[in-house]
Amino acid sequence: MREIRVVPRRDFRVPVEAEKISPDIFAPLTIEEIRKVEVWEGNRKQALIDLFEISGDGDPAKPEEVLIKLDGNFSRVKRVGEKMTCGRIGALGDIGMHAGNGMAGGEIAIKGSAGDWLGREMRGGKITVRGDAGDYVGAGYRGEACGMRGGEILIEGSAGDYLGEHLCGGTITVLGNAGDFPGIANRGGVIVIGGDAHLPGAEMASGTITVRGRARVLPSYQYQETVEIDGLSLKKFLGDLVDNGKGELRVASVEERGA
Amino acid sequence: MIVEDVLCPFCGCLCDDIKVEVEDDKIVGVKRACRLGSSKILGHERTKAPMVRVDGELVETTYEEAYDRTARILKGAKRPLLYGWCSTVCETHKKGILLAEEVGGVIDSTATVCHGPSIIGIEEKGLAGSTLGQIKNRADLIVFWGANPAEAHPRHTMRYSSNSSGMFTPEGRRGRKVIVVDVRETRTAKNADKFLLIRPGTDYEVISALRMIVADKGDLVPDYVAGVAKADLEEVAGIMKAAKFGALLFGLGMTHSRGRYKNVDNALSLVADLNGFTKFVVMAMRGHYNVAGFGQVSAWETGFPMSVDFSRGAPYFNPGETAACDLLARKEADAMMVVAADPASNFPRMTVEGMAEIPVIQIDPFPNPTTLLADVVIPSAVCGVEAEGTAYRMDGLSLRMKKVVDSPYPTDEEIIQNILDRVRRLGDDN
Amino acid sequence: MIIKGGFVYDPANGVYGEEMDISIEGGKVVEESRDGKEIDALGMLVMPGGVDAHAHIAGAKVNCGRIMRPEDGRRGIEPKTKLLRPQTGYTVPNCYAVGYRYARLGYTCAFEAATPILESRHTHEELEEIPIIDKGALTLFGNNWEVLECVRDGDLDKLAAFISWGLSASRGYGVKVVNPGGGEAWGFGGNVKGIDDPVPNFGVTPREIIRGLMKANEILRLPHSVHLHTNNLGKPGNYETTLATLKAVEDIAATRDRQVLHVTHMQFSAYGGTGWRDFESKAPEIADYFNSHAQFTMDMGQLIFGSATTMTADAPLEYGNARLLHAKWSNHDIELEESSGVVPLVYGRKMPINAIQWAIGLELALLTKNPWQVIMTTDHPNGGPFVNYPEVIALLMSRAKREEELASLHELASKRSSLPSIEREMDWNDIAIVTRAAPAKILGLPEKGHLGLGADGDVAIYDINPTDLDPSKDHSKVKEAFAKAKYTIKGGEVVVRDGEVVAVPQGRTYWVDASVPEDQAAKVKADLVEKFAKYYSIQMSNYMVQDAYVTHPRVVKAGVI
Amino acid sequence: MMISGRTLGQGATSEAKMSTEFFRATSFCALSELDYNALGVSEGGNVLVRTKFGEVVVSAKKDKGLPSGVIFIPMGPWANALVGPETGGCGTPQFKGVEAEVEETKMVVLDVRELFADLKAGAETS
Repeated sequence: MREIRVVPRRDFRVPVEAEKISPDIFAPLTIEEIRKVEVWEGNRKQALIDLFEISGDGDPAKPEEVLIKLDGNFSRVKRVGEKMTCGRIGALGDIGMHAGNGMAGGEIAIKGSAGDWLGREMRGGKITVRGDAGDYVGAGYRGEACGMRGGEILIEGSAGDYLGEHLCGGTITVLGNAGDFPGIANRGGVIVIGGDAHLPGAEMASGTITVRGRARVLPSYQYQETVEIDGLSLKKFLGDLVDNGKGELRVASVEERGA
Repeated sequence: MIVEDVLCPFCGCLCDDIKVEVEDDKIVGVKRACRLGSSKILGHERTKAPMVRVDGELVETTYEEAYDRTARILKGAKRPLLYGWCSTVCETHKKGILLAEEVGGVIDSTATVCHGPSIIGIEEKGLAGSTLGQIKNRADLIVFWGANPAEAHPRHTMRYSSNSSGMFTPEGRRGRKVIVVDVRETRTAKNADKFLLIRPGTDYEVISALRMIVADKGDLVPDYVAGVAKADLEEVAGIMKAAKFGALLFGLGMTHSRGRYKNVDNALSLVADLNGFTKFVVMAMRGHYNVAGFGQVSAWETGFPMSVDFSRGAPYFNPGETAACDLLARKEADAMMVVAADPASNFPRMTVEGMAEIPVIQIDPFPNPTTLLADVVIPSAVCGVEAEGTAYRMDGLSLRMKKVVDSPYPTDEEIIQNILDRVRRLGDDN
Repeated sequence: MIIKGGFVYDPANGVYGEEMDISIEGGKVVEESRDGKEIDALGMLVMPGGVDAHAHIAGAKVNCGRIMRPEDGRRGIEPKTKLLRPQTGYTVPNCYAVGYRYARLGYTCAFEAATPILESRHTHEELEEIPIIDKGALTLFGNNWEVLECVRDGDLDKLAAFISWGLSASRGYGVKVVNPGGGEAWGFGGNVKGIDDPVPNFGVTPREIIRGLMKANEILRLPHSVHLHTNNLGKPGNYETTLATLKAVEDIAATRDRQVLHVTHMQFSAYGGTGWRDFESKAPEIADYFNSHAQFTMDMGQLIFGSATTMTADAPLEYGNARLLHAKWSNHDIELEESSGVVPLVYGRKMPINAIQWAIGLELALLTKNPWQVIMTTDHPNGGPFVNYPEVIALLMSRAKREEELASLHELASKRSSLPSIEREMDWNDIAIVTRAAPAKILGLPEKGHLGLGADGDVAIYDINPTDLDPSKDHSKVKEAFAKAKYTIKGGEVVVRDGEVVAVPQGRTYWVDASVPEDQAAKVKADLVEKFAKYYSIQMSNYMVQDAYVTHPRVVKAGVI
Repeated sequence: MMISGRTLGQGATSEAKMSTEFFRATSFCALSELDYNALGVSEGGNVLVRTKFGEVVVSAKKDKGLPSGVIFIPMGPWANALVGPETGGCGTPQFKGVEAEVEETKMVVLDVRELFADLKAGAETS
C-alpha cells in the first residue's frame, strides 16, 4: 500500500473544495506533483501544499494500492474522494460535505463525523463513519430522479434528515437515529436504522426500510403483519400507497397512528 | 396630479391599480392600496446619506467613498455573500448577478427564508400553476394552506381569489367555497366555509392522508391523522374533487414548518393527483413584491433560481450548502452585501451572529437592524416609487413598476453598476 | 470584409457550391468591400447564417423548465471567461448559452415559438439577454377569448384588428396557434378531440378558429403565415386530424409570396395507430399530401435520443405525458389567453415509441420532395436540444448513418416506418435550404437566409471541403464541422472563430407592426376595455410590452393600409 | 410550540423597523386564553420565552384563534431570537414549530437597538 498523509496547515473558515483528494488522482503522481494539485479555498485556486502538508510514499502506484490518510480537522474540506473508483481514504477526524460524491469503488473510512451529502450519487464502494453523519446521506442532486445507486454506507452514530433520498440501489445502515424522511422516494435501496426515525419511506416506490427503534408511520402505509428479524419483532407495512408504492417498511415501535 | 395604475411595491400581489396623488414632486395621498401598500408608498424615515463605520460608529461619507470601500471589501473576500434582492427590480438583479460572478461570490435571495422550500419542492415535482386571473375567472374552490392573506396579502382575496368575480364566477364569494388549513384560527380562517385545524409540523402527514382519500384509498387511512379526524379529511377531499376549478394557495405555514420543502412537494403531488379528477392549480403566496423576480432572473441568467455560488466561475446551486443562512450559520462567509432586505431582523439570531463578525455592506432606502451591523451603508431610491423597473408577481407575471416622483438618491441598479466598475478596476490593477 | 475563396451555397440566389467571394460592409452583403478585412475561406463551405424558425428559447415556459430542472442546469456547465458569461444547461440552457451555442453552430437568428401576450414582457426580458443572434417571438392567438369571440361572430376585420393589437402589445412577429380551442377547454381540465369538436362555453370549433386566424393573417398581409401546432398533437392516429386540418384550409390563399400555413414540428402530428400498442408512422401520407400541396410548409420536430424538456402551450398533452411517464409536471394557465405545460423526459433508443418517432422526423424531411417545404428543427427542447442540429444534418445526408442508427434502435423503428427503404441523401444545397434559406423564406425575412446584395452580413463558414468529402460516408466529419463553425459572421462581425465565441454583439429583435383601419382598431379596443375591467387581473395600461424591453428592435411593417 | 408569522401591523412597519410602531407590532407574544390565564400574566405584562436556541422577553397578548400549547410571535427580531440556525439541508430555518417554554416575567422588553447592541460590539472586541 502506498500511504499518503494529508494534514491541514490551519483550521479553515472558508470551505475548501478538494475533489482531487482521491486515490485515482494521486496514484500516478509523485509527492511533489501531488503538492501542486489544485484545490479551491472559496474563490481562490490554491495548490494543495498551500493548505496542507503532504507526506508519504513518493513513488506513483496503482490507484487500488493508494491509501490517503487525512489527519486533522477536515470538517470544512468538501468533496474528498469524489468519483473515486478504488483505493482507500482514511479520515482520523471529521470530514466535510460531499465526501465520496459519486464514488464508484474503494473505501472511505471516517473516524469522526461526516458532513451533509455523504456519498451523494454513490455507485459503488464503501463508506464507514464512526461518528454521526449530516443530512442527505446517499441522496441525489437536486431534481435528479436517482441518488445513490450502489455501494454501502455504514454510520455508527446518527444521521440527519433525508437519509437516502431518491435511493436507487445500495445499502445504508445507521446504528443510531435517523432524522426526518429517511428513504423518501426510495426506488429499490435498502436502509436499516438502528434507532428512531420520523416519517420513513414517504413516496417509496420499492426497496426496504427497517427501523429497529421507534418511528412515526405515514397514514398512507398499510399494515400487513408482524415479522421477526434478527431477534426483533417488527411491524411490516406496505407503501407508500400515495404513489402505489410496493416498498416494505418494518418498524419495531410504531408511534400511535393517528395521534 | 394623480398618477394612475401605479404598481404597489409591497407584497407579491403587485396590485397595479393604485392611484397616487403627487404635489410638488411629493406624494400626498394613496388610494386603493391596502394598509401595507399605503404605508410603503407614503414613505418612512430614510437613511439620509452614505455611511461608513469608523471606530465602531457609522459616520456620513460620500457615495464615492462608499463604493470604493464596498468594492475593496468584495474583491478582497474569499467567500462574499450577496444577499437580498426582494424589494428591488429585476434590472438590479441582473447587475447583482454580474457582480457576484465578477467577485466569485454567492448570490442568494430572501426566497431562502420564505418560499425557497417551495422552489425545491418544484424541483421535485413541477408546479401546476396559473396566473391569478385564471383563478379569479374560474375557481369555485379556494384552499388557503398555511397562508393568511388577511394579514399578509390584504387585497388578494378581493382582487384574485375568494372574493373576486370573473367570467365563470359572477357570484364572487357566494359562488365559491373557501377552505383554510392552519395551525391557528387566523383572520383568514374566520372567513372560511371549512377550517381544518392541524398541529404544527404535521402538514406532510395530513396531505398524504388527503392523497389517499382522493385516490379512493381512504379505507386504509387511520381514523385520526395527526389528531385530525378522518371524517374531516374526507369532507375536505370531497369538496376538492367536487370543484370545477380548485386553487391551492399555500403560505409560509408550509415552508417554515417541520417537513419544509417536502410539505410543498407533497402538496404539489396532491394537486397533480386532483387533476385526474378535476381542474386544480397551486401557487405559493409570495411575500415581497419582487422576490419571485429574483428567481426568474437568476434562472435565466445562471440556470438556477437562488443560492448560486460562483466561487469557481461556474454557477453551483445547492441550498442547504449555498444558501445565505447556511453560509452565515456556519460562519463561512467572509463579507456580505445586503441589497433591499433586512437579514438582521429576518434571520435567526444565531445566524445573524455570523453577520456581526464580517464586513457588511447595506444598500437600502431605510434604516433597519441590518444597518446596526453594517460597515458601509448606501441609501438608495425606492423602487416602484422613485425608480422604475420590472417586477414579477407571485404568479410569475412580469409587470413594469412606475416611477412616481424624483429621488435625490441613486437607484439600486446605478449603485451596483458603480460598485461593479470599481471592482473591475481593482481587478485590472492586480 | 471579404470572405475569400469558399464554396458558397446560397440556394435563394441559385448559387450551388461556386467558388466565390462574399463582401460585407455596414453589416450588409455588398458588391465590394473596401475595409481591407479578409477572411480566408479557401476550400471551405460557406453558407448564409443559420435561421431557426421554431425553438423555445425564452419566456415563462423556458424559465419554468430551468427552475424545475436543476439537474439539467448542471449539465453543460462552462465557467465564465474574460469575454463570456457562465453557461449552464443542456435542454434548457441559460440565456447566454443559447446565444453562444447557436453562434457556434453557424446560426445567426432564432425565433421563440410561443409567447402569450400577457407574458411577453418576460419573453423579451430573456430575448434581450440572449447574445449575438437576432431573434423574434411568435405570439399565441389560438385560445384567446377575443379571438374566439371574433371567430364566433364571424368578424374577420375585427379579428385582424385584434391580431394587429396583440402583435404590438406582445412585440410579436407572427400568429402562433397551439391546439386551437384545446387550451381554453383546459381551463376547466378539458380538451378538444378534433377540429370539429366545439370549444366549451364559446360555441366555436378549432376548424373555425384556424380558418378565421388564417384569413385574418392574410388580410393583414403578415410576413409569416399562421404557424400551427395541430389539435391532437402527440397522440396515436393524429395524422388524420392533421390531414383534415390541411384539407379544411385548402381554399385559403396567401396574400404574399410565401406558404399560407406552416405546420410546426410535424413529427408529433404524423402518427398512425389506434393507441400506443399499434403506434406507427404516417409520415409517408403526410409527405405525399405536401408533395401535391405546395402552399403548405412544415418543420421536422426531429427527435434526439437522450434528455429533453417538453414545453408547449398544449397543456392537456403535457398532463397526459406526465401521468403516463410518472414525470415532473408543470402547468401554467394564462388568463383569457392560453395554457401551457412543461414535462422533462428521456427519449430512449430501445423505447419502441421513441424509436418510431425518431424515424418519422427523418421520413418527413426525406419524403417531402421540395426541401423548401420542410425545414430542420428539433422543436428545441421538445424533440431535443438544438445543439444536436449537426447530428440531424448528418442523418439527412447519409443513408449509411441512418442505417447505423437504426441498427441500435428498437426494431419497431424499422418495422413501423418507411425509413429503411428511403435512399435519398440530402446534398449541401438541400442542407443550406432546410437550415437557412427556407426558414428565412417561411418566416418572411428578406434579409436573412441568403447572401445576395442587401442581405444581412450573416455568414457561416464550415471547415469542410464539399468537393472532396462524401457526406454519405464521412458523416462524422460533417457532424463535427457543423458543430463548430470555423467562422460565424454576424452583421459583418466575426463572432465565432475555430468554434469559439470571440465577440458578443447584441442582436436585434424582430416584431411586426401591422396597421388596421382606425374604426376596426376602435371596435377591438372597446372589447378590450371591457375585458380588462371585468376579467383580467391587471390594468390595460400596464399590459403592453414597453419599449424598454426591446432595446434593439427591427420593426417590420405590414397591415391593411 | 412557537410559531412566527406575518401580521398587518408587522407588514405596515416592516420598512420602518427603527420606529416604535414596529416595536409595538412585533415584540409581543400571543397566547391562547387558557395558556395566558394559566401563566398568571397581569394585563399588559411580559413573558420570557425560552427555546433551546435562545430567549427573549416580549409582552403578552390573548388570542382566541390560538389553540392551547401554541404561541405566536410576529415575524421579526424578537421571534428570531428563539429560532435555530439549522436549515435542515434546504437553506431555510424552521421559523415555525419551535419547542418553547413561556413564563411570566417582570423583565422589560428590549427595543431594537438594545436587542442588537451586544452583537456588533461583541464581535469587535473579540
